Amino acid sequence: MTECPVCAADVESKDKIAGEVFPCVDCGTELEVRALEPFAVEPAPKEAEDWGE
Amino acid sequence: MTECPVCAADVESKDKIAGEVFPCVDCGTELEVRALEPFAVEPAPKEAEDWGE
Amino acid sequence: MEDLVGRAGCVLVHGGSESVDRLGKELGRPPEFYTTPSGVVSRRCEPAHLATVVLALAGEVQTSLVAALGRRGVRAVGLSGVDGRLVLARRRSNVRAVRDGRVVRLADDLSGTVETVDASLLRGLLGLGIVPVVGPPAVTSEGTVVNVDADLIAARVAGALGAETLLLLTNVPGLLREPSDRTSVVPRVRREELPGAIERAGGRMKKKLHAAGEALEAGVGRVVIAASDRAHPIAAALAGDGTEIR
Amino acid sequence: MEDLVGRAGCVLVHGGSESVDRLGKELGRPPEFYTTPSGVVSRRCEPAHLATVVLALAGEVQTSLVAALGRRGVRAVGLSGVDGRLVLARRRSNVRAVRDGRVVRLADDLSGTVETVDASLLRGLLGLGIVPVVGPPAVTSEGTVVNVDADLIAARVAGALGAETLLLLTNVPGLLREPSDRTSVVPRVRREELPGAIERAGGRMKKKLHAAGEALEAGVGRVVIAASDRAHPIAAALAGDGTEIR
Repeated sequence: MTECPVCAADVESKDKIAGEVFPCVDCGTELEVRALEPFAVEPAPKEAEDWGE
Repeated sequence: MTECPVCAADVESKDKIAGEVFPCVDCGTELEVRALEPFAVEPAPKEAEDWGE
Repeated sequence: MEDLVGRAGCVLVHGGSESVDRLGKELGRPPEFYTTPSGVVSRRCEPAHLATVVLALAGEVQTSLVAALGRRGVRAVGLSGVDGRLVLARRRSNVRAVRDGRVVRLADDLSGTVETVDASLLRGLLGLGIVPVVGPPAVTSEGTVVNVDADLIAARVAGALGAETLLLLTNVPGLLREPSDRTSVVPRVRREELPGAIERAGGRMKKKLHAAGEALEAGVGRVVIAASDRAHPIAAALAGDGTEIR
Repeated sequence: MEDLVGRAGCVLVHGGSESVDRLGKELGRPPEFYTTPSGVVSRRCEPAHLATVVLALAGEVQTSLVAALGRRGVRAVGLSGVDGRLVLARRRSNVRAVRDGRVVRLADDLSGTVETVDASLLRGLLGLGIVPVVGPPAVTSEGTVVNVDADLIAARVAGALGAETLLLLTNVPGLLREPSDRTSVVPRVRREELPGAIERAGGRMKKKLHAAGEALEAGVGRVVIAASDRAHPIAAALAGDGTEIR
């Protein structure tokens, strides 16, 4: 468990995978799993999705 | 068996190895084994031996 | 290759994913692919893959192209986008893939998009009578080496030099109305029809059309997508034997 | 690397046998060595090894050197001897080895000796404010790519440009009177003493002294053999902190 860096809501680590991008259940900010042990999240970059190479 | 390309003397293939450089027993020209099957020789290049890389 | 002999003011831009993939397998790190959330399938460009790209393109492909041109009397010099900071790119920081049904960000991805091409180095070499042979990778303003699409390099090189024509030579004779029918070449695509054509196209052709658009936007006179596997591919393409976009 | 910042009129010549050997092992083709009839131990340069040299030097080493220089604000361009036919070499056709007690000729060997360096390309790049980063391989007049000794490329590049000084930076502080004693640096070798020094030296140092002789013969003012593994290797070597040969 950790906190959303934007609205401080609880963020569940259960069955998250490394690098996963998901919305905060409270404020909807897109968060990214930066580490699993210890569980840490950060706001995901906002840029539009790019072409594949 | 083949012939020396310079003096036509017989050149024995027995226990020669591919690429081997050796003198013709008759005229002394440096010969090189270009193939074993069939056995073929040619005069070896004359340049001085070079530095290794 | 013979087609380049005697042609002044040419720049050759190359890719080489076959060489990259073959070398990757030889090194025991075959290419990995991922699917973006919007369904585009792309080659993963983690650090090990970028190293393979550098070896294969800046090393093998470029040296053999330059040597082959040299044997035909064409004085060529190989450049990657890193050389003289020829191709400045922005590293993609938001590359996402679908993994086990989840969306993940590929934080170690080292692919980029072309931002600018520095024409001064190319003009300098062209002024010496040299044919620049340019290929990926490129470099970011901070100096990070990143992989970029060769067709996009070609588009930006052509734009930076104010080229009259950009030829995108490939293994199909042009944009095909019916992808399985090599005789169904669309002879002409007007600039305003390009977005629709990009929409309908798939795979490599989608990227070539995308690059063609970027080239026109950068001021290139026309783009021709034509076949590379024939006797005089350059002469034929210049004569419009393919899909001309302007 | 910092030492190059702000220095005009520099050409950087590199080898990279560690990278070549490492990549060779990764590709499952580790380097093979042979002994010439006169006892010199050398690296075999059959076609597969040459391919490894091209990948490692023209690909990996050169791209990382150019990128590292770029991060320090030094605009560099990587060139192999094939680029613009910068380094013309003669392929060695008489490379001999001792095998099972016999002398054999290595007919598939692709090593060569440097014949000429084309200074015009280097001057053109220097004129654009660019630092050329040059490395093996080289090319024969027929267009065959061959491997050549990097120190000899350096000697000939310095000669072709009429350089005042050639620095041969290496992992020892200079020619050592006692090879095991790093403090026994011979400060000065006069040109006429060089043949004797070459005779007494072994391994890489023999080749560096040989290259120094070629450089002086090509008109270079002085050669300094000095240590590379220190803070400001170029400044120190220019100040003569090593073995100066003139």
